[in-house]
Amino acid sequence: MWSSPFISAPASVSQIMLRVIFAMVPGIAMYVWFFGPAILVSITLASITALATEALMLKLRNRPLKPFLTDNSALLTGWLLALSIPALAPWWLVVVGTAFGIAVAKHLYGGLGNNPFNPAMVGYAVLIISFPAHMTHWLTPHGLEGIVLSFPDQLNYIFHGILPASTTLDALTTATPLDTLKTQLHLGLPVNEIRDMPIYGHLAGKGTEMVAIGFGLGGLYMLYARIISWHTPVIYLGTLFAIAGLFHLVDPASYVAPTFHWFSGAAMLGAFFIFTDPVGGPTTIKGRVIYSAGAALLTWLIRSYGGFPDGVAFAALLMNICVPLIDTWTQPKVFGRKGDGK
Amino acid sequence: MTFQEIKDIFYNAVWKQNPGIVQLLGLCPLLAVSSTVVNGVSLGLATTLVMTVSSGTIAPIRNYIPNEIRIPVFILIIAVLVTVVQYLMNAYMYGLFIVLGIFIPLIVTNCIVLARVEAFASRNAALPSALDGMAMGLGLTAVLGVLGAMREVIGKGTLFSGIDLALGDGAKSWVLHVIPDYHGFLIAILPPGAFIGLGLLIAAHNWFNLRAAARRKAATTESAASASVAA
Amino acid sequence: MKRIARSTLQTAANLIFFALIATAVLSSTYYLTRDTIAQSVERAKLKLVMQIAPAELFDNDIMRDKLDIPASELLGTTDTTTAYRARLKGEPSAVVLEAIAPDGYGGNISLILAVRASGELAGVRVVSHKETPGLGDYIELPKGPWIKGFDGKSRAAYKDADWKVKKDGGQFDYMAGATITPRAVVKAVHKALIYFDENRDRLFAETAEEPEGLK
Amino acid sequence: MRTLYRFHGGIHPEEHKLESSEAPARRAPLPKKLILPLHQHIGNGAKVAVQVGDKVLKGQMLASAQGMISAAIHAPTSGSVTAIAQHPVPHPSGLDGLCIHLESDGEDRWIERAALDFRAMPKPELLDRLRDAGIVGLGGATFPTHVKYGLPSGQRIDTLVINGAECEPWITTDDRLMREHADGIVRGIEVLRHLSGAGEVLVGIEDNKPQAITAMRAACAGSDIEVVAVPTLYPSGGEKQLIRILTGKEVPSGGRPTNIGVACNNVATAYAIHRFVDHGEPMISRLVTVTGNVRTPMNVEVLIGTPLTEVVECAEALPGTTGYILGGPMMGLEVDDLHLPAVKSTNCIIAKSAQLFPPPPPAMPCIRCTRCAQVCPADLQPQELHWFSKAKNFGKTQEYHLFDCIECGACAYVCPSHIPLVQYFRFAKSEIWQREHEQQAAEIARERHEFRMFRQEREKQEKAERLAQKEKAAQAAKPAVATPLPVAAAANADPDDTLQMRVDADIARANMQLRIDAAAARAKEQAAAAQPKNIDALTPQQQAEIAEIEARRAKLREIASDAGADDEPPKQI
Amino acid sequence: MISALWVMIGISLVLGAVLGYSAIRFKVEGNPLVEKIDAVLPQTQCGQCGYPGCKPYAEAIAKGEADINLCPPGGEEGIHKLAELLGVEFKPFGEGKGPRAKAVAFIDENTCIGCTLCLQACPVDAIVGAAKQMHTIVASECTGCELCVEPCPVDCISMQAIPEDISTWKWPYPVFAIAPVRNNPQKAEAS
Repeated sequence: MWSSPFISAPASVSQIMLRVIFAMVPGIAMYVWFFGPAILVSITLASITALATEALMLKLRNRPLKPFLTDNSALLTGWLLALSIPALAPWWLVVVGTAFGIAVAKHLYGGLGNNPFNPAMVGYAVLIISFPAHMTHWLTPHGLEGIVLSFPDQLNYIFHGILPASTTLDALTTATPLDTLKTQLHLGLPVNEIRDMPIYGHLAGKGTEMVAIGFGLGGLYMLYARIISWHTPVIYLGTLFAIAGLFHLVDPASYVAPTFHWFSGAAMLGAFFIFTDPVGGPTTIKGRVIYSAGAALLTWLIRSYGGFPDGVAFAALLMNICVPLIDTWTQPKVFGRKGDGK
Repeated sequence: MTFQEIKDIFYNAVWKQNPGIVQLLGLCPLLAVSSTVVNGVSLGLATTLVMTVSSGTIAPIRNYIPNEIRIPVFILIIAVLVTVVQYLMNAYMYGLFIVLGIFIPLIVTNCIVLARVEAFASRNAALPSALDGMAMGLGLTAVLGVLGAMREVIGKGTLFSGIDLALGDGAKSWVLHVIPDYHGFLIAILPPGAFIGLGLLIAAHNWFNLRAAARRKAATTESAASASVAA
Repeated sequence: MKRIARSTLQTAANLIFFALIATAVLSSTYYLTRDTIAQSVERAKLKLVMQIAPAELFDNDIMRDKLDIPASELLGTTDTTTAYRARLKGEPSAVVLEAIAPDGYGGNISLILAVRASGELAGVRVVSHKETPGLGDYIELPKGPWIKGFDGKSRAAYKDADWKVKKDGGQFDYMAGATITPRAVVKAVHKALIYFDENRDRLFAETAEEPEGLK
Repeated sequence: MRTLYRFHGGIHPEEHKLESSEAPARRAPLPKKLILPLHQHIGNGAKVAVQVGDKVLKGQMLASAQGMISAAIHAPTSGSVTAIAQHPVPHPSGLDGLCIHLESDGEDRWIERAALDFRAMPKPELLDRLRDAGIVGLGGATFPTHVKYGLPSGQRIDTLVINGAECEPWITTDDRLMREHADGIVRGIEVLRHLSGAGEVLVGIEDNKPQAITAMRAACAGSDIEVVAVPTLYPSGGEKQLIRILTGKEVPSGGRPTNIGVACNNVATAYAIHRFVDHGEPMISRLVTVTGNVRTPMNVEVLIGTPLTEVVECAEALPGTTGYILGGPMMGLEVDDLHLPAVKSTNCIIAKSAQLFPPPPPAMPCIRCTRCAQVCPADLQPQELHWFSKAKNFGKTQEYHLFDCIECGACAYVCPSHIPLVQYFRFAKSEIWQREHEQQAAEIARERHEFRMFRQEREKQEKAERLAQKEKAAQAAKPAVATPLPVAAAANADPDDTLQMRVDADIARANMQLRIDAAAARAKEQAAAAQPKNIDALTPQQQAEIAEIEARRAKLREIASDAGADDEPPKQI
Repeated sequence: MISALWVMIGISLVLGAVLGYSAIRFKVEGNPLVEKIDAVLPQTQCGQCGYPGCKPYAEAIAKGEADINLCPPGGEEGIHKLAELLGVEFKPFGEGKGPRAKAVAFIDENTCIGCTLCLQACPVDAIVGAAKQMHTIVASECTGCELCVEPCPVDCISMQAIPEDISTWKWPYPVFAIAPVRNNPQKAEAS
């Protein structure tokens, strides 16, 4: 006995997730172009770990493997996490972060659809809290002073922690543009002088700005394919621009331009891929507006005043907590009822 | 008191109504000081001492305390005991006193102490009350110890670190390095690790209970089945 | 009405009775443990001092031979602090100073350092800090041996320009990814040594009656 | 051009209308046997007005309307009543309902028919005539038409909306009807306009039916009836949605269109009214679309009560048919076998096949994507309703306005996790209804119990007084007590009181008597137990006996409830 | 020491006075909780809980004397509601104490001797009849409490399950297509 309707639109969870993964490709391509192929190793590692952890947890929780392993949600988590951490991270860092995200943040809360927090962001938060030192080893973009490792050398470092004798980790890696900005501001340098440093490009960091643009392009594809609604990215980027712009206008020496905020760190990735995650996000349109605006405010606050260089992951987690409340507060008017729901 | 009564009190306190993972009373110290076994167990023992003495003190005088000022008097007695413990630790376990810091005076507001006084000691005789207080305290200590061990091993790869603070410098060599050359998994030591660890302990407790219930059920149906076969 | 008044007074009297007993118990414990507590506090402090000023450096009662030091820009302090003087056979051998590095990643880093009479560092320890756990906290002793790198260093051995982390062209090590914290500590220690040089004589002055004289 | 309004959401499922909409409607062959469920409409079931064995003529009333919201049932052809018995009816439960079984005599002989001069008639009488003609809404809900227009004083209707949207995929009955009988529909609309007194009449037709729009416009030429093409968007044919599209007004939650001065009827209902008013024919047939996995999809005019097997035969189901959907694929119900009669709400039969209706993929957990909320025409949050229904948190489902759900299925249609959302909502709704019913029953039980306690207290006092009196007049009261009175007589007085009084007085002696009786009864029972008990095959005598007992019991019940009504505290049911 | 003493005495005086005053002044008579509990109970008045009716059971629960899992007609849902109302944890029915299918009492009129014992047992006056007259049950008022079954000396009262018909039919709970691989791991383990 099955209830109507007997037809359904040709959409599935698995296909939606796959399209989101597909939308990450331009950003990853930029990443490889500017920073070398190490990121592909992380993504592969994260994918394998994600699927293995998912399978293990499903087994432990007595759930069928096939429908959940093919829903691509674990894969998406793995990719997001790999993109959030330094490409030259040791293998165990990727594995620990992904496994924690899937096992604890996803399955201990009930698996697909029930996790209040974005598993990838939880994985990221755990890593940056537990292994902050490893999380600062960001690759220097090509074309900048410093040495570029060959792919086998990169593999050797990722899996064995061994660097060629001629180089040190310090020569290979650098602080992110956001981190550099923060430390230099801390030392009392004005923004315009900091921006003249070699790691910065036209919009934000050299290389990283192009990666952000790549993610933005992927986001536009998702908007076009109606996988995400426009509210989240537009409100998020808009609010970030407004707050950063306001402070930049008032005190341009201490506050960096809003475009810098857009194209550095995980802002673009967040706007299109993290804050649009339906599972941890609000369900109402009004709720999404509040959620995105709040996330933007938190991102800016953490970047400007917080203890960590980037604030996207923490903004996502903090806003995730507020979702039930936001949803309760923003229930829309129902057909045939007055605004107050009576 | 019969042996069975004593057994019931302990079973109730340590497993069935464990203050740490069933009643979830005393979360504040549970989450804050369980970063190592030594910290956890020390605070647990301090709490046990307070609970044993407060329950044991209040039970014999319960009939003389007017109902209106029951709670203030209970709190007064508990506060006095805690302050005494605080003085003693300050004097004889200074290192530990510094580490545990604010959490020793906070035993006063630990719900489990007042809860047992109110729920058990104000209705029972002195001996069972003291036993109940002690058992409850030990139940909490056990959870603090297990949680501390989990967090310490995962977070630092050691066990019993800081034991010299409680037992003097001679005990320094007792620290176990469970995982040598450990990177450290900092989140286990930090507050989030306490929440995750506690959650896992509660889950394990529930899982044991469910499995025991299922076993019991299976056993009864099986015995019934075998009985019918025999018949 | 009368009933209410009676109940009010009676309850108050009851509570006072219990309060009296409680106060009695508390005060007796207090008096019993007072001395032991004072001893424990002192012993703990001595233990800390002895970490950086080893026992062979002094034979005086170092905890009694103290000197109040007013707030100083070079030490980074904003309040009066205490310096302890170590003497060997009556001769000044070292002084224990408190210093604050104000520009750590997470704010102030409190340091305690012992300077030998020769101007050489006997040792430096971090007393408290709010650096990122796992990243900047290797300045703390059990987390890393970095702080021991100051042992034996002096302004005589390193020029002022060498008192920097290697990344900035100085002589001091640091961990990749966390330069702010060591940078702050090195700077603070360097300034404390300058302070020591400027105030050397007054620090070792026999009497401690005139701390105002130290500027 | 009229300004059209939008309702929130909506979907564009594949239409599949062309299969059946192009061929003219045919008449199904006269069936041998017809099954007429008494409950074919919203409200109370009809009350049987014939007896088994009666010969009836086509159009003769078989069952009359019962209560306010109800409608009559008529014989769709001439023949004889062979049984009044349970028979499977089209209902999601698959359970039986009471039906009149009619055997056709093949003559199809009408009763006398006459056209009505509806304008000359007082309105209440016209409404009664509609009720007795069994006219109910044919749009799907089968709401008795006369009820819509029996307005409480103070309410008036400004706009009459005629629903020709027919938004569900596959179904084309209204399309065919409008193309073939536009004039008749317009005649029916005139009757409805007369009944409603509306100044404005709007016919809403989805723009995927251009021929129907043309036909209706032609038929309306010269009148001020406006035929409006509305954008094709499921569920624009929902009453509330169509009213919103055409007038911009929202029917208040829990209310009816008349609350905002609008009345709404389906084109097929208008046509049925025309058949009745102009030809004297009650509602005995309707158009049914037979489509899906069949050789010749088409529309068939079917007598009510025709077994669905015979309806499908007209179009010939093809091999590979795995089942049938009654109604549209969005809101219809699935049946495995077709031994069900066509009823007034049967608008479509779709033969399912694995190609046309692939089985739903396994349901995955909700990922909160809110595609459902985006398409919900009632502005609900189906995902919230789903979680609460799933958790059986029914209070919360009501807080989130579960009962504003029209079960259109748009949410489940778009769900990427393929969650049977509508079934969750239907489950929650029926659970809530049952709970409300139980709550009311508990309330009544409490009142009855409290009254009983009060009564016992009162009797205790009265008994004490009476005992005192009895002391004085020692033997006088005894015979009166000793003679048991029939229940009816007792009930005329304060029944509970006298009853109890007697009971108390009788107790001692009754107890004595009891033992004797009990022994006798047990003996009897033992004897009965010795014989094989057989309740499946009863002799006619036994059956008659049972019927007799039942009748007696019914009478008793009537008496009891009448009597009970006097001394019970007022209550609401 | 002296100042500590004065502080303690002062605090005790004030607090004691306030408490002593409030104890008399704000005393609450009656117990509104009983009404709330009673509203949750199904009002079958069946006494299966061991108390003579729903109200007494409600009072016992309010006093903390009775458990919340003693009311079979209320079902598990009833326990959940009580648990929520009282802020305690859900407690399942004891072994074999669960709710039975909904039923109404039915009197076999051939056997009934009109003793009226069932009339007195019925807590909601749902049985009509008089002495020596056949009794019958008003099915719509019967709460299915079974209290009339026991007193009948000739065992003529039976409980008849209420059959499902179209008006009482409920939509089933959708069966989640993704079911656990094993329905009952424990059972599988045990066998």
